[in-house]
Amino acid sequence: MKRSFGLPHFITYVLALAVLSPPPLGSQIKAIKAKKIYTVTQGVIEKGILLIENGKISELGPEGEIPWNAEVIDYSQKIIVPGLIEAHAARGYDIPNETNPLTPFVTVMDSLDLSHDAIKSALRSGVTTMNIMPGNETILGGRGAVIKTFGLIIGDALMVPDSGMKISIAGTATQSRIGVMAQLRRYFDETKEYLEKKEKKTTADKKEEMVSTPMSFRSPEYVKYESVGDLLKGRYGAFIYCPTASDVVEAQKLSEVYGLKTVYVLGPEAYKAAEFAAQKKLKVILDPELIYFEKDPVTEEPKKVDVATAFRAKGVDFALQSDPDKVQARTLFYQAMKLISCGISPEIALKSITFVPAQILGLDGQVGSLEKGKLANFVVLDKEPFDFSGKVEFVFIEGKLAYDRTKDEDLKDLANDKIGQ
Amino acid sequence: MKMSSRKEPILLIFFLFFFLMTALSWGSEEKSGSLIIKGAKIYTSGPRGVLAEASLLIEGGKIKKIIEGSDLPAGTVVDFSGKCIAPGLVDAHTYISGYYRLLENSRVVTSDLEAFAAYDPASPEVRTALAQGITTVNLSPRNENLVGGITSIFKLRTDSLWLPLLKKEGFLKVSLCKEMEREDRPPTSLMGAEEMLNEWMQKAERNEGRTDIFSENGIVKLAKGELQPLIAASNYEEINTALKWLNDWKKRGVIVGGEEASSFSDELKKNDVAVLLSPLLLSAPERVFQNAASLFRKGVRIAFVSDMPEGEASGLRTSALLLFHQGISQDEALKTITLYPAQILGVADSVGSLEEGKDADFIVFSGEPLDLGAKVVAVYSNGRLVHKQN
Amino acid sequence: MIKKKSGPLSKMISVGFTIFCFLGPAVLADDLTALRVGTLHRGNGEVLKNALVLIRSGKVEFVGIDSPLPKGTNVLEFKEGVVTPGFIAANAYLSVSAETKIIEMDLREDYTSTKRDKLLALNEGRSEVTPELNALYSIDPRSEDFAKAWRSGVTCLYVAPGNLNVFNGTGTVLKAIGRTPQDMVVKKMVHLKVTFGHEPAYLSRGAGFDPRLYTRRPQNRMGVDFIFRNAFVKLQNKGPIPDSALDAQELILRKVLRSEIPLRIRARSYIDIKAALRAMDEFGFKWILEEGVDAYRYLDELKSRNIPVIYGPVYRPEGRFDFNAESDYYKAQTPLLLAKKGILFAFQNDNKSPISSLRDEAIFAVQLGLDKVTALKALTSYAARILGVEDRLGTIEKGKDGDLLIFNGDPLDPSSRLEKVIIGGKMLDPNR
Amino acid sequence: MNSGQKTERTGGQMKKVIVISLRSLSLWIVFSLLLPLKPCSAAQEYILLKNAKIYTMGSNGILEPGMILIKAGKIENVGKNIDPPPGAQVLDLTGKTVIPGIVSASSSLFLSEKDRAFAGDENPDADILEGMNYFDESVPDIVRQGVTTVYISPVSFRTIGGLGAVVKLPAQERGGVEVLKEKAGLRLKLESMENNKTSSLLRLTQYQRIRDFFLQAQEYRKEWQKYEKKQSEYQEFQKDGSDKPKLKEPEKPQRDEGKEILLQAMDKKIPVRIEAHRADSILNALRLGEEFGLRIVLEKCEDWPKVLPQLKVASVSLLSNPVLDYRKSLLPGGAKGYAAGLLKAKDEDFFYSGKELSGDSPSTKSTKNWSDLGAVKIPLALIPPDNYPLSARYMRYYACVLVAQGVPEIEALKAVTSTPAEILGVSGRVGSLEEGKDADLVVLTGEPLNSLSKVEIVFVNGMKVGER
Repeated sequence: MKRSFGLPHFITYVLALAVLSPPPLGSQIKAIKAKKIYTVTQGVIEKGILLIENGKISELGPEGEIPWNAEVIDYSQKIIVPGLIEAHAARGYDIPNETNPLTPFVTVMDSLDLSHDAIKSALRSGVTTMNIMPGNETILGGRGAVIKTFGLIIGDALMVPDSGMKISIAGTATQSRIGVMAQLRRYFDETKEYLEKKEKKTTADKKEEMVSTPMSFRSPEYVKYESVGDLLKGRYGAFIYCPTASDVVEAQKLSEVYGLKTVYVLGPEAYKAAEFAAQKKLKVILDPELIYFEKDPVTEEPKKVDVATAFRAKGVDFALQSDPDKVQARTLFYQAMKLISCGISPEIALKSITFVPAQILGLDGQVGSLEKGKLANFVVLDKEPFDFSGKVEFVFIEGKLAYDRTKDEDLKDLANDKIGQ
Repeated sequence: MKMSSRKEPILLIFFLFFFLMTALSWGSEEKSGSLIIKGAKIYTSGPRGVLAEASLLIEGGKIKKIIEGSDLPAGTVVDFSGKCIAPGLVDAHTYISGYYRLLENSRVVTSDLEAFAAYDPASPEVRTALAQGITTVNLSPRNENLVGGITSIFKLRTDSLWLPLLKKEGFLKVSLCKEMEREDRPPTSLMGAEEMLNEWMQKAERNEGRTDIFSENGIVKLAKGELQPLIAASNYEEINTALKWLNDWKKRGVIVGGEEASSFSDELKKNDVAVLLSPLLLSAPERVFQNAASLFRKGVRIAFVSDMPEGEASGLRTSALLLFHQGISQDEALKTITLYPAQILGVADSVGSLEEGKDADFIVFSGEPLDLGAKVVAVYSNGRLVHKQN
Repeated sequence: MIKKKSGPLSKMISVGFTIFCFLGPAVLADDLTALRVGTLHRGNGEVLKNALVLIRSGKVEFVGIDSPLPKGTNVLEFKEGVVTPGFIAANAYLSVSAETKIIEMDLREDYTSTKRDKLLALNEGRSEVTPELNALYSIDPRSEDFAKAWRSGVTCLYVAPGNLNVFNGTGTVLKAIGRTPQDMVVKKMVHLKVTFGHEPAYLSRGAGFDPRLYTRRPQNRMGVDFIFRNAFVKLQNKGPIPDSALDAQELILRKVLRSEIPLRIRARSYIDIKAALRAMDEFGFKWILEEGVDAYRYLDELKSRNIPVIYGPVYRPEGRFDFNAESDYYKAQTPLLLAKKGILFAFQNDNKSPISSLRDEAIFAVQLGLDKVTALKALTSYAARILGVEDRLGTIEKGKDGDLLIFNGDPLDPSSRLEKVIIGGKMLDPNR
Repeated sequence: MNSGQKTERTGGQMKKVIVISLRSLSLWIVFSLLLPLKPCSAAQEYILLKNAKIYTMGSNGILEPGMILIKAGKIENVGKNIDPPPGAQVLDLTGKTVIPGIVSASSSLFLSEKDRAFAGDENPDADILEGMNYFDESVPDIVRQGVTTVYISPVSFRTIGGLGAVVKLPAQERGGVEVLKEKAGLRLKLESMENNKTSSLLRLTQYQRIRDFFLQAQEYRKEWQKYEKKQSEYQEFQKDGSDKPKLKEPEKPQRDEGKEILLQAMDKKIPVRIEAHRADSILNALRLGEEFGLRIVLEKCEDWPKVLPQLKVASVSLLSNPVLDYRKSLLPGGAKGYAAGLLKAKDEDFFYSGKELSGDSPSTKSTKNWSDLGAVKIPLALIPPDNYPLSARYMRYYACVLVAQGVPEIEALKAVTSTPAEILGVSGRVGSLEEGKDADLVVLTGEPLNSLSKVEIVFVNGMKVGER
């Protein structure tokens, strides 16, 4: 068990943010010429120009005059799309799951390794924002964090310290959903009582004109309940992992009872709940496995299900996940191409790896599309977005060049041309 | 040589015992002179079909005559008017009374073992079986061995220890099913099992009969064709392998298990391979019932078995009932637990149906034989009352 | 459940399956299928535009631009369609049995023990020299993996016993669809599968097997190598006795020495590849390198002895601990290097990547610089040549099997969809 | 005191109470979303069934011939002669019989394999409704056999299984689950199948474990009572003047849902369903019942004949099955093992069962005569013999077997209709054909307990669901 309390760390991180983040770029303006700019929300700009100031997009539009003091970068042969967003990624650290089923107090920030291959390869494939989450096995898995895929110290890369609580109602090898739900309800109720008690205490202290003594970080109660308390207060939402369709229904009921802001991390089998998701307007993240084989109950004959199309048919907006362990789902771009192969329009596909995940993470004000005032996170491609022979050439995060294919040592290593020549 | 010398005294004792028992039972046979079972609806399972109002004339444990109408000869009359009579059930594959004695763990191939050695007439399971109307069984070695041993076909009795064997050597039990694949000893896989079987057969052919150097007589008999294999195979691939093996060695055989046999109904029909279906459980999914039904419709010879004590003794009637609900006539459904198993076991000349000259094994039901609500009023074996409703 | 009530027969598994196999447009009534397609990759590099394909009774009758058609033949138009030969999995990892299909698992049984790993079940533990085995009859065509295979364009696969013995047995080339495995057979006794390296030794340490009752001999690479050579040496010592005097095992080994049956040696690390090369020099058999992770280190040797390579999986997750990786360092570029050297190669999947991802493997290779033409060849004609079935499969030519795939775009582009699969002239819809 | 306690639930719990009470409704909603219901027009107008032999398992006895008038899913009228109201849809069922929809007092429908194996432990408030797999494919099969109401039980090896619920089977092909009663029973397990083989020590520990649960619950109740007393004193003190010495507000004890459930069980609000097989376990169950004043419902308990006198004095109801025989479970892989073709024989199986299977096994010695139960007036309801969802399908056949064992037909029929309804506490709506009850009925081709007769039509809430 690692160090195990949230708030003090959060504070230290905030301090770190303040201290360690480099001084603002000041007046320096970058102007980027591009052949095409895919602003997911405002259509496509041919021969566009992108002005960046203080890491934000200050101007965006078709070719016009460029301020004299701007540093001009010419990508007029290249395509620009917003930085991709991974709405749920259980990687970037060593072990995704705690052995103890109830560990709401842990946070991935303690174990996050920004030099991890997973994060590197994410950046290589154009991901600029990642929501790192605990794995799917633990019931209350702990809190996740949204990071930029750039920077070596957490303070540098951190975007949202507590992006959400990871909950899994799938059940473990020896526990079914019934037991899990009971455990969750119990934990939540206890937390509620804890909150009340705390409330009463503070008010009582006020009444007694005493100096209200805040609960110590070290007190076991604090450790046990504080983070879930924040969840119930709505400081952050829940990411509930639902492998099957009926899990979705239960998770929705649970969130209703306790008023959680829930994002549903689905398994492939959950496609049956598409209509339910549409009715209840659920925020869903699809499983990396976009094609699901299941057996017909009557004839035992396997049938193929396009999970994405099932949800599209009901008009549900979804975010995609990638899984670097699987060749058929290794990057977000690849997943998007799979979508297109299922007959979904490229626009939707692009949206589901940029804007929708941003909405799900509640960051659509900052990232997810290229608009004036948003962060300048974008990917420079040499070909059209979903041309699979195309490459991610450069990745910019907050206006800074984060990735340059020509300087990518690991890639050279991975695909080594020297041997055999 | 020395083996036989070891055998002699045992054989002697066995013969003495056998003789004694025979004498006893003959005595008891004599007592029941000519018996008349009066006025009942009789499901003969034979050519005469269902007789609305008939009586059975029984002499010396055999059916002398089936009389329709009311003029009855003299004799002790038992009146069952208003009841239904069906032939005694034939259970073509069971471990009754000897489940744990029927498995020899020391070797994988134990083709010499004879199943009836494990039979215990005093076991309560025998009573349970008789109470369900099972009068003839084929006691089989278990599935854990590749070659389990030789099955024995005999009548169930509680009243005497004498074992009325219909066939001392029924089939040679060969197993290709999951139980046989063990990880702590070869064969660990289906293909390995088949290969191993082939090796044994080749060995047997090379030095057939010479028991001093080759002890597996069962396999020798199999190779000579004196015995037929009873192959336990329930999954698709197992049945496929079984069929292939039978073809390779040009043998006729019987498959027991057959959960997915319907995938091969054509081949089974063509090669005239009978299938002994493990009992249809009430908790089984529809397709298991359909499997049985389609086999039947395709004209494959099928029969249901009870697999006691793994299955229930009542499994036979339940299975037949479920077959009936698949749209097959009650008479035919009944035959899958009376006549057809008897035919498959090759004992149809004495049991399996109610005809002149056959053994007087029959059940008296208070209602239709396949109605689970019907009570078993009485069960007769060789014309003797072996179970009576209390 | 109105559907369910449509007569019990139609509900039968097998019948349902066969019916399903024969589903297709009414054109199949007279078994002539005529296709007019936008682009046609013949599989040997040739590309035809706006081509016409005629398939009669399962065989390709005509490929070309135009030919006289019998009256009333309606030609299926695929204007945008791109046609390739059916993909061939030169080595397929599948679970070959449909699992837990009889009744729900018994609650009293241990949860996992009821689900049996068929990959392991295809390993015969009796001896480490079992060349006479072949897995054909332990295959259940209704297994999900076959469905996955043809639905993802793999119309033909090579299925062999597992790889936990030194001599595992001979492999078979199967079509991906059929009622029984016998119907699916394209060619039997294709290769004799041999495993070098740690796998045969691995299980002898009692994993899965109970060491008290049953132990196996090889404990390490040397042991494996010894058993391998010993088998041949014993045979050679027997001298020139007639085949009839040999038993099944020896017969197969002799055929190997006569190079009638090539060996397929599964060797990952360069040590094993070296051992295989040495053995080849000693006994002079033909062999094929399977999975050769370190193949790139022996390009010249492989080329000079023209040994084909079945490489895969191309994609291995970065920074993940891969148990099977005996080689410390692999090159995703290997296909490219093999292609540059002009070595015959094909792709394969393994137990980590499903059979349905074979195309994705090829695409990955292309993204790392392999040219599409070669990649497509490796999926089709090369694989056919390695398996020795090039007379029937691998390319679209007159007289060959009518195994076609119809994509709605570039077959090696992940965003293009597999529209139709034609196996033996029967048109199937892979998306249902 | 429970009610007193409910009044001061925290807001969240209040909310929860409401939501739970609305759960059945919400489930309806869920399903109306998941799968659009068939037009309910059939349920709106009158349906008249006539000329059928009707087994109303209630006051009217057997009507031959009889008539049933259905309106809006309810039974409007049952009688010998009813003149059809205008616009009524009349079904002539000459030669057919009608029985109430069959009630299965236990089943593992709607449960995934895992839920069937490992329903929660340590938490009596584990609620089966939260484990339901709404997309269960086997439901239509079961409805077509005439089973319309089931008790979903958290079947598990665990000592404390959790809460079960009574559910009306869907009127649609899939979904449409209507919850008749939630918290319909708390499942305990005094001995899992395996324990027959093990020493009696394990059975004892299990018994003690359950006992401890209840003892703790009693402690918990005391704690709360003390608190409430203190609280009231404190309130008093708050009211009158403040010249007395200060009285501190008492500390509120930790609320525990699980214990709450146990308390409700001890107040006989929730029946306790105990699975016991051997005679000694059954006696243990009865002892528990006495000690904590529980409403005991015994599941399985094959050895009831040996403890008949004890059962008579203790007022329990019995859920059993004529084809149950727990010795089967001693075989490797259990009774289904062979059929499932999945078992691998394990050595320990051989060790134990050698003796267990020999003749002197308890259940073989005692010959069961099921009619004895009727004699001593112990309410008997039939349950499926095993944990497979589909085995709830043939409840009727189990009743048939009961008849074959010598129980009079009508009694046997009760055991699958009215009696289970009473035991489950839903007899107000299902289990018999009487005015005002749900129109769940099964039309058969012949006598209900002749297993050769087939199910023709099944009505649920006045809507045709299964029809041949």
